[in-house]
Amino acid sequence: MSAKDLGISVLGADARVQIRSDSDIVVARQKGRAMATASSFAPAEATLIATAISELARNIVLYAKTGEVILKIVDNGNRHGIKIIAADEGPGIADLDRAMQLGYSTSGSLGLGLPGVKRLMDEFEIVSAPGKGTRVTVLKWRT
Amino acid sequence: MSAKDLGISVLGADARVQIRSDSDIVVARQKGRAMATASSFAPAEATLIATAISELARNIVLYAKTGEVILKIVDNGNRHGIKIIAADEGPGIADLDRAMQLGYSTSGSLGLGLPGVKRLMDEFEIVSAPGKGTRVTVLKWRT
Amino acid sequence: MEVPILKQGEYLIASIQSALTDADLLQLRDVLVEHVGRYRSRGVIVDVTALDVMDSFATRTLRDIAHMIRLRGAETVIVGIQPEVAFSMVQLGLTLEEVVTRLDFEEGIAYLNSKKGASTKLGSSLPRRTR
Amino acid sequence: MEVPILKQGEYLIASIQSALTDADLLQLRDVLVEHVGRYRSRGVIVDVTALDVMDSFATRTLRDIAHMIRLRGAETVIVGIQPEVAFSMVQLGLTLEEVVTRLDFEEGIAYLNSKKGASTKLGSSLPRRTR
Ligand SMILES: Nc1ncnc2c1ncn2[C@@H]1O[C@H](COP(=O)(O)OP(=O)(O)O)[C@@H](O)[C@H]1O
Ligand SMILES: Nc1ncnc2c1ncn2[C@@H]1O[C@H](COP(=O)(O)OP(=O)(O)O)[C@@H](O)[C@H]1O
Repeated sequence: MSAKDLGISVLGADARVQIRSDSDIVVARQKGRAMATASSFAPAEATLIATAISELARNIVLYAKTGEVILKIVDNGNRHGIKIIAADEGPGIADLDRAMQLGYSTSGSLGLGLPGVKRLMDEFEIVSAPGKGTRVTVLKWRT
Repeated sequence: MSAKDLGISVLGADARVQIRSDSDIVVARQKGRAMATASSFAPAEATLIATAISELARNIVLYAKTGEVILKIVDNGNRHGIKIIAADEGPGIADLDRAMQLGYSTSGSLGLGLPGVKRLMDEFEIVSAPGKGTRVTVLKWRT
Repeated sequence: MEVPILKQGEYLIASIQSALTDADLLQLRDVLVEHVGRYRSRGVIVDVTALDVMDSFATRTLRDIAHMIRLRGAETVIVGIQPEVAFSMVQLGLTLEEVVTRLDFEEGIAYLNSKKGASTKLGSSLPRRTR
Repeated sequence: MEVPILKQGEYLIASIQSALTDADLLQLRDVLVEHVGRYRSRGVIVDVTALDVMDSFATRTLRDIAHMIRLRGAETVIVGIQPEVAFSMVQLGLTLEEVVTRLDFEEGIAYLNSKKGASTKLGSSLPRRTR
């Protein structure tokens, strides 16, 4: 589903952050916070957004090594939102249901990342196939 | 997947430790620490390796009575690692997902062994079938 | 981004000054655990006021720090978790169970002081920077 | 590998000298619990500085020792957990909750002394080996 199908238009330029190492995680989440703050998101919302970006970008570093985070300010006619796309061409996820389970982790970490990000955001979509990479798209509306 | 498939070559001789009793657990973990130290692993990493060997070897004694621990120093072209194989021909594990769960134990012990070893190591593989025994293969890269 | 660690009497104070990478957090863990032994510290305060997010990695590392320091015989208090940060932690499902948290630096010091006998009070000397 | 246990005043001191098998650890547990009764000890220090690993079995046994000794009316302090060992314990998910830990032998003695009235100080006599 593209932004156009939803009647959402993109405001301003996208930000793209290449993710290659743990310092790029910080760059991506700080960029997301700055964009959210510039679009008048409340501080608590901006922190939620930065935290979600941090989780998604870390999954790229951990599981796919490299990828990118794309950030867009969007508008659906009556409100603003921020859209975050975390995309990689890594190994992909074979069992998506399981990956979304609380506490499930293939790396021995907490396994709270994906279900937690879903809880933090208003919309959540994940597309992944083994060998084809992973693309997580999330959206948070400004309240 | 064999070491060859991964482009990993084995350096030097393997060490094999037969596991028959609790004193063999100590022999195996001390051998592992010595090999790690000789390959310039940091003390903290050598301790992680010895601890993982201790957990895997104890599972052999507890659940399969006898088996062996094989230790190899490996190289993937740009770094060294240590590979640990704990193999037995004991009763095997019927439900592997469950055995990997934190706190699951059929012997009333802590049930932290397998998930903990997975967290300690960089790569973890377990192959097991009821009546056919269990083989756990783990790898730790030198940082 | 190195985290400055100050020695103040029997305590160590790590005051995070900015966003930290995962590697920075692991380094903070290792240095604190080593310093607790070297300086025979009784308590450690980690001030996270300036930390931008507490995601799952940061939360896990802070919990590991507290547990490792406890195994070395000292207490850890995490201070300065901001309201927005607490909110996002709760939303993510992250808790810092078994880890002592206090509002701010003063409350953290008060907690550590309350854990030891009334006899040995925090000295009035200035904190010394250890790294 | 038998662990020597020294009697020092009201305390017992078990100083692990090397790697221990599971059977050695269980024997240490049984002997300590028995000695606490025989010598009417008030406190026990288990020094694990020389222990090579603290895996799930060792951690559980040390926790059991502390709990059993507590039921016999005495206190246990585990001292000497090294930074690498603390790290591997935390990575494995092992904590020694409800067990008192201190940096080293001196801190362990200080803890035990602090738990009893100021009246009964550690004697100046040399420790006696009990086994
Ligand atoms: N970008 C990705 N590429 C491949 N696998 C992933 C990716 N993101 C997540 N996963 C898989 O989904 C699992 C759950 O992820 P998550 O909930 O973030 O927990 P954690 O990262 O703590 O394991 C991971 O353990 C991993 O197997
Ligand atoms: N080598 C083995 N052979 C058969 N069963 C095993 C083996 N290793 C582990 N298991 C099974 O997996 C369970 C979980 O193992 P682990 O996580 O090490 O915990 P614990 O050993 O404390 O029970 C064990 O309780 C046992 O049922």
